[in-house]
Amino acid sequence: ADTPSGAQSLRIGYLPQDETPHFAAARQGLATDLAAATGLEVSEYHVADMSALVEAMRHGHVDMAIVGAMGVVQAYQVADSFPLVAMQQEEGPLHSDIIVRADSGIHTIADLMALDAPSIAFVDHISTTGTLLPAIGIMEAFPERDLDFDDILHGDVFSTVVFAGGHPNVAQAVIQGDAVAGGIAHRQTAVELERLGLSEDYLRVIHRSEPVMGATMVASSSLDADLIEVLRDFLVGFDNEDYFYGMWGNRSARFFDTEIGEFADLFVIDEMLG
Amino acid sequence: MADTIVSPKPLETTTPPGAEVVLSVQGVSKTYTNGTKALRDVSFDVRRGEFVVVIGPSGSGKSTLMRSLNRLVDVTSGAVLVDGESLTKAGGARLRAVRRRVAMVFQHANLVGRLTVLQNVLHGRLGHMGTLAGMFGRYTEADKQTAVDLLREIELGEHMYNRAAELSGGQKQRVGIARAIIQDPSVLLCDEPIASLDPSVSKVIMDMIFQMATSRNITAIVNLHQIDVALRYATRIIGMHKGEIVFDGPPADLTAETIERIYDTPVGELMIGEELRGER
Amino acid sequence: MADTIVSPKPLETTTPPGAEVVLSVQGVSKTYTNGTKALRDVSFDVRRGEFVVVIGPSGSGKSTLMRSLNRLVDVTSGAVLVDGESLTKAGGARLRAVRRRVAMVFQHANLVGRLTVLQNVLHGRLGHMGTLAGMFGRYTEADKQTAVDLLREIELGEHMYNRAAELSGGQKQRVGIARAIIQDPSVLLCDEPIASLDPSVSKVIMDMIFQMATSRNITAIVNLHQIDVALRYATRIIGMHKGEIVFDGPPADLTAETIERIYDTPVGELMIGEELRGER
Amino acid sequence: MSADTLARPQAPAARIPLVSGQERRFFTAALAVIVGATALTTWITGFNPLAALAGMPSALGFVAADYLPPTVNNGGLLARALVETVALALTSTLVASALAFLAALIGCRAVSPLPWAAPIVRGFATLVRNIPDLVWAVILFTAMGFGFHVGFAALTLGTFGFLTRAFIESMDEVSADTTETLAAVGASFPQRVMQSIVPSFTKDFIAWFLYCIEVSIRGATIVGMLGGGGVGMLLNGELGLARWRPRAMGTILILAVLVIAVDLLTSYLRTKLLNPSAARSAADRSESALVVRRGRIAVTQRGRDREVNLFLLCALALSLAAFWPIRDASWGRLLTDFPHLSRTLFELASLDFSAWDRTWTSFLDTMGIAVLSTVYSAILALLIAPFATRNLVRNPVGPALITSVATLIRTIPNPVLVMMAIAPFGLGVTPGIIGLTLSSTAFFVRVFVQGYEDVPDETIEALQATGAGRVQVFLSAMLPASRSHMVAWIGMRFEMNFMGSAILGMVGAGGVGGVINEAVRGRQFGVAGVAILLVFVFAFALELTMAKVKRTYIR
Ligand SMILES: Nc1ncnc2c1ncn2[C@@H]1O[C@H](COP(=O)(O)OP(=O)(O)OP(=O)(O)O)[C@@H](O)[C@H]1O
Ligand SMILES: Nc1ncnc2c1ncn2[C@@H]1O[C@H](COP(=O)(O)OP(=O)(O)OP(=O)(O)O)[C@@H](O)[C@H]1O
Ligand SMILES: [Mg+2]
Ligand SMILES: [Mg+2]
Repeated sequence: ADTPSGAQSLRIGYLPQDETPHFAAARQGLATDLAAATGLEVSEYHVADMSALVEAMRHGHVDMAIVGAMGVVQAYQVADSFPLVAMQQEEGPLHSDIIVRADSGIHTIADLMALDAPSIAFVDHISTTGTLLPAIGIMEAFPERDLDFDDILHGDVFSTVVFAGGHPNVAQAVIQGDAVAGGIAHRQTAVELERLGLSEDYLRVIHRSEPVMGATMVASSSLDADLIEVLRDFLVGFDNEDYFYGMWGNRSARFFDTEIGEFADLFVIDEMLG
Repeated sequence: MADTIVSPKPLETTTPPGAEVVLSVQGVSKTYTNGTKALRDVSFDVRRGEFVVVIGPSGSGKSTLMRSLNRLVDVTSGAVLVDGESLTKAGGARLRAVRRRVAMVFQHANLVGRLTVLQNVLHGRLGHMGTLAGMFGRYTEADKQTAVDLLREIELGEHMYNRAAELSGGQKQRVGIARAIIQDPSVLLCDEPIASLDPSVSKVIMDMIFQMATSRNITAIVNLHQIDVALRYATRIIGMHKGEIVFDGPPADLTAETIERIYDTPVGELMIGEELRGER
Repeated sequence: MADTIVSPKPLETTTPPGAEVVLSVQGVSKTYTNGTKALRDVSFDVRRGEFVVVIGPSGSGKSTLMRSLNRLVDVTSGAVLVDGESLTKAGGARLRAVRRRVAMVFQHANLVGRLTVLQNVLHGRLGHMGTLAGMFGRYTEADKQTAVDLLREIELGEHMYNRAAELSGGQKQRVGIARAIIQDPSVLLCDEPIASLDPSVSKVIMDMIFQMATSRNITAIVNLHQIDVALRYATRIIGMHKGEIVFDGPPADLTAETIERIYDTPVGELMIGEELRGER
Repeated sequence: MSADTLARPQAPAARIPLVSGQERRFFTAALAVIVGATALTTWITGFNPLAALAGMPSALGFVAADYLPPTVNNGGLLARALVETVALALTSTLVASALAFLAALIGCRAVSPLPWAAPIVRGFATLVRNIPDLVWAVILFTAMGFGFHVGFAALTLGTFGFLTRAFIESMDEVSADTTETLAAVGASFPQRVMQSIVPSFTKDFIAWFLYCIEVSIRGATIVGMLGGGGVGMLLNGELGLARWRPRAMGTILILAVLVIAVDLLTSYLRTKLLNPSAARSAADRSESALVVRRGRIAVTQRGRDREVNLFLLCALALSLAAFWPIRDASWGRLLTDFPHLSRTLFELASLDFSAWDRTWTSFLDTMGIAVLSTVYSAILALLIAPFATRNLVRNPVGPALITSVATLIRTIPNPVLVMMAIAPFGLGVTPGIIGLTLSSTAFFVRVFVQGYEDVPDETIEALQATGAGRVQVFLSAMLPASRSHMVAWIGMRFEMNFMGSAILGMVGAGGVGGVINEAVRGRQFGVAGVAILLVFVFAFALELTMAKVKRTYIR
């Protein structure tokens, strides 16, 4: 959108999804339908990194983007954007897990921390479900130790911390023994086990977080207010199952209306990051 | 066959004393930064039309002398005058102007291997051109025609567009001579132009240098290792030893003793023609 | 001084016909992969004690001939026999054994610049040693002593521990000769050993090759560009032209016509000593 | 010489051409290819160089606002990460160079004991080399897990491919003569290796080893960003939040100081070790009496090569010691997990063309980034390099300044440069082109300067002797004389930029690397396989073409 208010075109940014069997064609589903519904020219950018995407939004190179929960906070804080719709799946809300191998003999976070050399795999430094929520789980398990993120991600709480770059990689790191435990979005575990041909109970969940917001479409505040309403209505009503299957491997997922208030917890976490 | 055996030398082996002095070397010394004294108080004058050959053992300073004559090395003390103009003090444009009058032929020709033969010959014109024209290789058609003619004269016409790197040693040297001649110099310096060429090629090169110099009335100064070759061409021989001139005179005066003094070696130990071995 | 002017040549310039044949070249041809015919049906025998000089213009195949005598190039057809044993068919250990009887001196000495002079000389012993000992330079004390003596003989005793790269051209060549001699060969091949050395150094090197070969009764085959040098040392001269032998005989038989045939150039056009210019 | 080239000068009115028709046609064709490729890729990518130039000031403004002032958050952590990254670089270079030396012995036709095996070794090295390190890293991380041991394997593999080619070329050059001489003596192959190749090769070996250490530090940083740990991982975290950027800048600056220190140290060592001063060797000449130690004649003087030997020893000791900081890595798993690699390779080989359209368009973007960044950086460097060349510029301050800025730019990992370019230039290929243009300009400046400084003094003197001025000498002698050197580097850098742009996608700038990254994360190995194959085929074709062009036209 050259002039945000009189937008002739809409630019959507995507991050790589960890569970995307047919991503390219699937995204096109949204672009085509959206173009047809709004009469706008819709173009897509694929950005491999959340901070790059937020950076692009901040400088007006992208109008809308699908990001994770932490990305919503970032986009709100620095890129003057707000959450428009969030994705919900039929089988229930999204959680964050800490997993270990079932044969490890570890059943609780306390068991894990009692090891001589406890190790853990996270997705990256700022993934909500793959890093921050599991870390908070550990902090809450030991309130007396007064831990912060730095202690867990870089300090000597763990003898080894692996940043695996993606959710399936975390599962793999635990399966292969690169780390004893791993932080991961809960639905991702099964995907990787299936790929590797392992049974579902090969891994054990030793901690599960409160439900969190999943993938969320954020939009720039500089978009025309009327257009924003048109977009929200379109997305809530959007029911192209190929798209949802392609993007999240689930035909029955849909977008739901959301607003910034629903992300309050995450602002607290962001505060804690320092 | 007897008619091919003519001495290339003009009959009078001494230069007309009346000819003007083209090059004057006045008390030149050179000490390299590492302390080597390569030249010690060397003085001599050269007149138009002389063909001077400098001989001396390895390290006696022949190359250093040559290179101080066009200021490729800066002398430590003393002065060099070309056509009466001091080379030692000149700088910038004036140095370039003096250098253009002193052409040089190197042992290995020192061509730019990746350029064509024609381009290498034309390099001799750079000193005559404005910087801008020289920058982009915009030689005048007249210069190009001269270069082409010169290449034909030295029988390299058909190699004009060959890369210089593709030529044989003798051919490269001929190009080096053409580059020097097209410079239209007063003095032609040649530093061991025939070292490591085979005998037939050596003859061609020496004849060419001799013929080019005499026909254009260019003063030549040539460093050589081969005493017999020196004797055949020189109108004057300068013998160097450890940075000093120990002989300076017509070839006829070069005795076996002098040769021994220059080379610090009994004549019997030198690889030179039999005719030089006894007293001459 | 007259007493220094002795011809190095032994008085009888032809080899005793009775001496055994050390090297036999039988109908050798070589065509390089690019199609150049460097040798065309070359045959000759060399007997013990001969000092053969090969002359010929650039590209006539002299180096190719040398290199086929120790199979640094594989000949296209024909055979080379060293002490009656075929070099052409040998492989592996047998090839190494034959090669060790044929030593070679190269134009640029080809020393390993980073090793000491002594180590370079000792390389000549590698063909006589076990692989492991040779790899780690574990030479016997006897070999080392021989090398030291040899270096003293050629007056490089004080440069023994210098890096080979630090030597002058003439000194390098002396080391190359010592490396060849310590190999204890039957045949010594020298490919233009004095090209680009100055006359006093050339003399030293040629004398050394001659003296080493005759005193040890080693057969020498030497490529040269300088005809006068060839005449001074050779007991036999082979003239090559375009890959063929066009002259093979004692130096005395080398006429001006023959030289012209070899170099394809009138004698007047060759840079050779005056004494060769007329009829001999 | 064909008749037509000879005929031309005779025609009175015609201008006399300076080069032959064949050469002119070659240059015309080469220029046409470059201009054509530039035009085509400009059209594909929509890159506007003028807009990029105009955007530079605001880009610097954004960078200054976001990244300055640099801060250091956790010094101890940073120090440990730096040590780990340097350790990874050192150990992988050591192992890779040892393996590459052995491979080069077999692969170098002039010295190989098994000439039939030479093409196989070269083929393997080519395969390894033409798949970018980062793709190897991603494959290895996926197949064998995470941690230093895998980062080590990926770096070692990449360095091995590069060094094998470099070693083969050096061996061809340095030891052909002396190896032949030892063959003539009757020495066996192992004897020739130890007595001729090893001593002749030490110099080049050290030069390449030092070069690879520098390159590997950058490589280890980027591999770290993907999961190899060390400073790259730290940097990745710091780039994650906008408010952490000054920390990232702090890390980059400290990394830059480290790289510049390594750079200075290596160039000092290079000159010191590789050209021992004349004064020293002259002094050596006096101490020359026969040395007998314990009844044995010494063949070398003690301390003769003290500096070189000391260096080799220190390098070996340091590289071995470098295993210490990363000792906890699961080294054993390099062996035990090796079978997993074959499964991943098998999965990659089960090609899946379902995402072909996207792969192909991304590939075109990658091409565009590679072509344009190479063209523009070569032009920039041609303009800048003369001012950094010491035998052209009298005042040494300019060259020193330009060189250090170039080194600083080369230190910043490409992905970070791209990230910096996103703010002013938006998403897509433009920031990729700008980022790579910057880093390869810095690279070209360095190698062009080296090329100019390597032109033999004799050639320069010959031109000076004609009375030519400095500019004339530069354009008539130095530029043409270093032309083949420059073309070789430009070709090599184009290959590097092609792979570099493929990599950028893996860290955020689109292109075919994005497809590979996304597909691997989505466990669609068949799709990744197609993309990798495309990259390999192109890189390989490029290498062959460059080799042919070099052989035929740029002797
Ligand atoms: N650039 C230099 N720096 C230091 N010393 C030098 C330099 N050039 C020459 N020398 C020394 O100066 C002396 C004279 O050298 P020069 O090259 O002039 O001798 P030359 O007579 O030309 O010898 P040759 O016949 O071997 O060419 C020698 O001792 C040489 O080592
Ligand atoms: N490796 C090679 N491949 C192809 N042709 C070659 C090779 N080596 C030599 N030649 C060619 O074979 C011919 C003979 O060359 P050779 O080197 O034997 O001559 P030469 O008499 O030693 O010459 P020079 O006096 O210049 O050393 C020449 O035409 C040369 O170009
Ligand atoms: Mg000299
Ligand atoms: Mg030869």
